[in-house]
Amino acid sequence: MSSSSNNHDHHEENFIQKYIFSVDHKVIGIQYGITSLLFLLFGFSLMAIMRWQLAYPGTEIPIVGFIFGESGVLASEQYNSLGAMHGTIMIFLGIVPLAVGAFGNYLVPLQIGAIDMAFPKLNAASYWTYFVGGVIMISSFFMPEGAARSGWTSYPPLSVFENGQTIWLISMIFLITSSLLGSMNIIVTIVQLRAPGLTWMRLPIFTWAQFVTSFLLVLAFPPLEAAAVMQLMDRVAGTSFFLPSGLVMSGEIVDVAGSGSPLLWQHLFWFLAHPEVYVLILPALGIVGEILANNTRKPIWGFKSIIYSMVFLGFISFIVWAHHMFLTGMGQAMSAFFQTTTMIISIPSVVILTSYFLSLWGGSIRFNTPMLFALAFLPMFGIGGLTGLPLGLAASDIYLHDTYYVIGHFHYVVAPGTIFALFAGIYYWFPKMTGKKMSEMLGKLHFWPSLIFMNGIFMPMFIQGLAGVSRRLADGGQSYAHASGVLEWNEFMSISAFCLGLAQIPFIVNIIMSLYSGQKASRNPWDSTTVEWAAPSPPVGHGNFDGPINVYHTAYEYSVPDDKKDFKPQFEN
Amino acid sequence: MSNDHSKESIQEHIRVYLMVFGALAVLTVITVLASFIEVSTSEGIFLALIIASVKASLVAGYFMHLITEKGMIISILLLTVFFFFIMIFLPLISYTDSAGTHVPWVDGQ
Amino acid sequence: MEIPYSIEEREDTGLINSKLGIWIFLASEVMLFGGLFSAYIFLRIAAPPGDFEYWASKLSVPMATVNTMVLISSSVSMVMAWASLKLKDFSKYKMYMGITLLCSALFMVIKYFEYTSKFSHDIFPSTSNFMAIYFTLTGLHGLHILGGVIVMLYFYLPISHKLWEEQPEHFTNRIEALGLYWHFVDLVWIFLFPVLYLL
Amino acid sequence: MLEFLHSLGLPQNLSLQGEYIDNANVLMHWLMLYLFIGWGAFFIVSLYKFRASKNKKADYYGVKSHLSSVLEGAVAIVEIIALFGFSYPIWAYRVNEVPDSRDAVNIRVIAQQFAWNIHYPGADGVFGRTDINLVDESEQNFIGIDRSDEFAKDDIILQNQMHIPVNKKIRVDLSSKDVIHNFKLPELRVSQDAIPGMTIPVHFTATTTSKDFLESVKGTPREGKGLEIACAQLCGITHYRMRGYLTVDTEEEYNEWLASEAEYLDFGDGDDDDWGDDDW
Ligand code: HEA
Ligand code: HEA
Ligand code: CUA
Ligand SMILES: [Cu+2]
Repeated sequence: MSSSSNNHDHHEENFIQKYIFSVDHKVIGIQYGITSLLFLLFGFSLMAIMRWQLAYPGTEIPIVGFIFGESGVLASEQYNSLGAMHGTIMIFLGIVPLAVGAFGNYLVPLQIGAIDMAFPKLNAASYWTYFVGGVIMISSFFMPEGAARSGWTSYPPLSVFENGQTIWLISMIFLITSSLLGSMNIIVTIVQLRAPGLTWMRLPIFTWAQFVTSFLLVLAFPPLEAAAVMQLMDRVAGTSFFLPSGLVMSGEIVDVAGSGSPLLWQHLFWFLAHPEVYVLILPALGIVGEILANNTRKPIWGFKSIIYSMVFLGFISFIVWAHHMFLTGMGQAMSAFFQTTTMIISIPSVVILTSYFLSLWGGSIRFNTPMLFALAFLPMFGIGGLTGLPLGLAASDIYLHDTYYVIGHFHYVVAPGTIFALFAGIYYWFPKMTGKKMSEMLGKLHFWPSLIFMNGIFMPMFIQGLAGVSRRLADGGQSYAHASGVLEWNEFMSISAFCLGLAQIPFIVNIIMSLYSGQKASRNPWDSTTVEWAAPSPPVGHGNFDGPINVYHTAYEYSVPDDKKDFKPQFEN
Repeated sequence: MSNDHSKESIQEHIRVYLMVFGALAVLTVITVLASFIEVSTSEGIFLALIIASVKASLVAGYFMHLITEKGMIISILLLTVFFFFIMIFLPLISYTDSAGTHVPWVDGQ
Repeated sequence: MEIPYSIEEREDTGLINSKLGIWIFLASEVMLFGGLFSAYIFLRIAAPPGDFEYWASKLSVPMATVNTMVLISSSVSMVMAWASLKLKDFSKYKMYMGITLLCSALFMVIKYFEYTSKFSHDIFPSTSNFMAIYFTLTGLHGLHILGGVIVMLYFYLPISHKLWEEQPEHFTNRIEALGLYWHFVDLVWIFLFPVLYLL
Repeated sequence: MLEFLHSLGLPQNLSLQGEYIDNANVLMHWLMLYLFIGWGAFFIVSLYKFRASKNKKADYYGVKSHLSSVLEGAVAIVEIIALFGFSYPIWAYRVNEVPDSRDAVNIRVIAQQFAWNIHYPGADGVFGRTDINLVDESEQNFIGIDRSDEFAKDDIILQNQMHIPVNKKIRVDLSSKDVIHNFKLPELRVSQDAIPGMTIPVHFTATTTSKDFLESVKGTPREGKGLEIACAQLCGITHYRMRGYLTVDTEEEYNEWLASEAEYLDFGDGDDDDWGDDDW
């Protein structure tokens, strides 16, 4: 999307070199961005079909029903496939690539005043590995066995016997490899390519968040890769890493060596997947931090404690994983350990959120679209985080485990939480990426309905969860007596979900329209202080900046007393 | 070490490499021989892992120049090793500290 | 434009990009093999008593001992290759790199015979949990060797001379990174050998 | 707060230990509510007070007090109370005070796709031998009971039908034949994964009979629907309707029921008796 006239310091490149197999971090960032947004939309569509089924079980799916066979009714195994794929696609193909691949790639080098990532070719390799992994994942819908249907958690023994899992595993190996390559690159870039004067405590929050996130990716993903290889062996080579002795499936004795352990998978999976959820939230917190500082026109309150909290959060996130496994027959010592660490990890989150709230005090708050999304993020993440507390306490988790309460908890964090933050980021950095401003009016038309419908979907989930309705029920709980009191919410939630989809139309229109006919943006349209705004909009080809960058201040010097301007960019003395 | 470019120092290094090579070869033989000694399983495991660790430290320390490596890399590795042990031992503890017993649902097979 | 610090060290960190990069990669590899070692311990505890020992006794210790020696030698010759480059002696580099390649080829050949002798005795990954973890661990390790060999070949074939002529410093740094990877593969084997064959 | 949670949908609690679980839940929800209201109020006030149109120039320093640290400390303290006062003891009770099979009504529950096999030891109080090779679904021998075994003769095996006496300790030994299921009794606040390769004891005491419960839900959407065993872990295609029926009887009713079930056992000649395990 960088216009060709800016590309003077390079020999002529053709279209393919410039846009497809580019090694420029900006192009790769945008490739990541477009691909992951499309996957996000796809994940949303899967969810829409599920929500239809939940609201009107056993009725024909409108419009796309023919895909699911003659009757147009969703069979329960198809529901399970959609659920597993919705979770997987949203997390591994949607949010992570958008937050780390797109935002990280595009902005980290700019924010630290670098000309590119440390390893540009590796960066391209990372994108293409992701792309191939994504294609494999999607292709599983068209395989004779169909898509994976054992949940995104893929617990064996079910996943070893259920259809579709092989493709899922192969795809996961690609996706993990891609994340590894990408995050290695980000770490090296941040450590090595910071502009002169950009010391660690002058790094913006967003870059810090990416730094911690990358460590999580580098150290937590490989165990799942190992586990995926073992599950693949179980499926194709007849081993029994995860299969115990004495299995009888549908009346037949399962002929394997046995004495494997299903819990081993859970440990390895959650060893990845808990840090993974902080991979989803940390970049979001980073984006929100940037936008809050900019639009309150004052420094972030407690900057240092936010940074320390993020680092601590990253560290502790490696030792809380078994709070997803309280009900697997955990003994006293283990459960005590893991619920204690879980309670501990909530403290840095509280510190970060509190600092953000306090940053508002005394500000001069501008309510533009990015700020609205960033502000909405705070209470939404707050609700999601707070409802994590009863789940983290083993005692109350006995009742709440695997109910819609859990679904509500994490959707509040990832959907109105992370997704809102990412929307905010898109509105905020769109002028930098394209040189065009996005329409404020359409932005607000996007924001308000999204906020309302998000809550319309996820708030009733807590009610259903308290009533004990399990997740992953293909009929939305109709079969169970204890769900009968809260069933009527299903329709309400589903309609909200469909409306949420409609509410995205202004967003898509906004992107396309602004690209062609948006108002031209200056270098620093938001009067911001961080280094990326020193570059032209959009930044020039390979090289990004007009000249060498020097950094003189901490990241958020807004409204410095006795200063004429209300902001003091890092790159200006 | 990479700052040290002089010819002599490289030749000095080469001497060290060859000595480490000798030590590794000897240790390998010792491992194999030790596995023939009659010791209890746990002692055997302990011995074998000790020797392996010594060998690994030699490789990491000298071939990979870790003993003179920069603080940044050392700290990343320490972090990794910490999580490595967590990953290995916590699941293990949870295997023993379990509310249930590891017996299948059926008595006879 | 050149990415800074790919040849000289950055002052405050004292590092070049490729070295930091390869170490972070190795850190992730530690966790990858860690996951499998974790599985090994888990399965060994869960297995009926004596089961692992019984199946381990089917493995050929002499072959593995030779392989250990081969791999250690390849590690030494790798570090010697790098040292030769530091001494600006390209022909010596070629020789040592050649030895490394030969050793790795030898390792793979021996591994091949090990595997086929198992198969011919009807021993497969599905035969027992020990064999499952044995084949998975050594298979993954073998893949790492294979990957290393491909990169080594690239730096051994005639094209390497051109690279060396053009940017000797850069070339040396790449060999150092390759060496770090190779020593790590060796290091993994140093643990695999006692754990799988001797315990 | 408990009333509030009930009004949201939390079913009434029918078990002894359920009360403690509800208490933990209530405590956490109080904490959540206070934080939410506190921060929410602060949030709205600051948004209103410091909007750009009113407050033209931002204050570089912002909040100067360190009240927030106190607040964070308070959160930590509540969490410590929740851990030490509620959660650790409940968990200790749950896993360390499993009653001996003589002190409790001991029942084996073996999950399979997609049903619950309930195994009562019968009059002798000892579970009969089971053998994987005897599993025969067409013969209704789902758990491979070996009727030739002396202890197995009086064993009662049912599918999806579970009766327990009220006000008595129940100990369920839970396991699974194939994949992971979750044995969940929402009204009794019982939930435990059934993991193949493991046998995990769950214990609880019901405090209300099914009859009284049905009485109490008259006029709600729940009317006429008794207690159920839910499966709360994805276990395959028909996970969503893998449910069993739970009846909490009085002591006498329970004994009567046991006796009537035992009668079916006497029908055959003892060896290949499979009446009792019919799904009906
Ligand atoms: C981005 C993702 C994300 C984040 C950040 C979190 C954060 C937390 N999560 Fe969550 N979690 C998930 C994603 C996430 N989680 C997912 C995906 C699952 C389900 C996986 C599956 O099974 O499929 C899950 C499941 C899950 C479980 C397992 C439940 C079960 O299966 O039984 C538990 C249990 O401990 C838990 C706990 C927590 C805790 C204690 C936090 C804490 O870090 C939260 C700390 C935050 C706070 C405490 C907020 C503080 C707020 C304020 C102080 C201000 C409030 C102000 C206002 C509201 C105005 N989570
Ligand atoms: C990051 C993770 C993520 C995200 C964002 C979402 C988003 C949503 N999820 Fe999802 N969900 C999961 C992760 C996620 N989910 C996981 C892990 C599970 C568990 C799976 C399992 O059980 O194994 C789950 C399960 C799950 C269930 C439960 C299924 C069940 O248990 O039976 C439901 C039910 O309502 C649901 C609904 C929704 C809804 C309504 C959204 C909405 O918020 C969707 C919002 C999305 C959008 C509004 C689209 C935005 C896209 C665009 C705007 C595109 C623009 C495009 C271009 C410009 C090209 N989800
Ligand atoms: Cu059994 Cu779900
Ligand atoms: Cu978690």
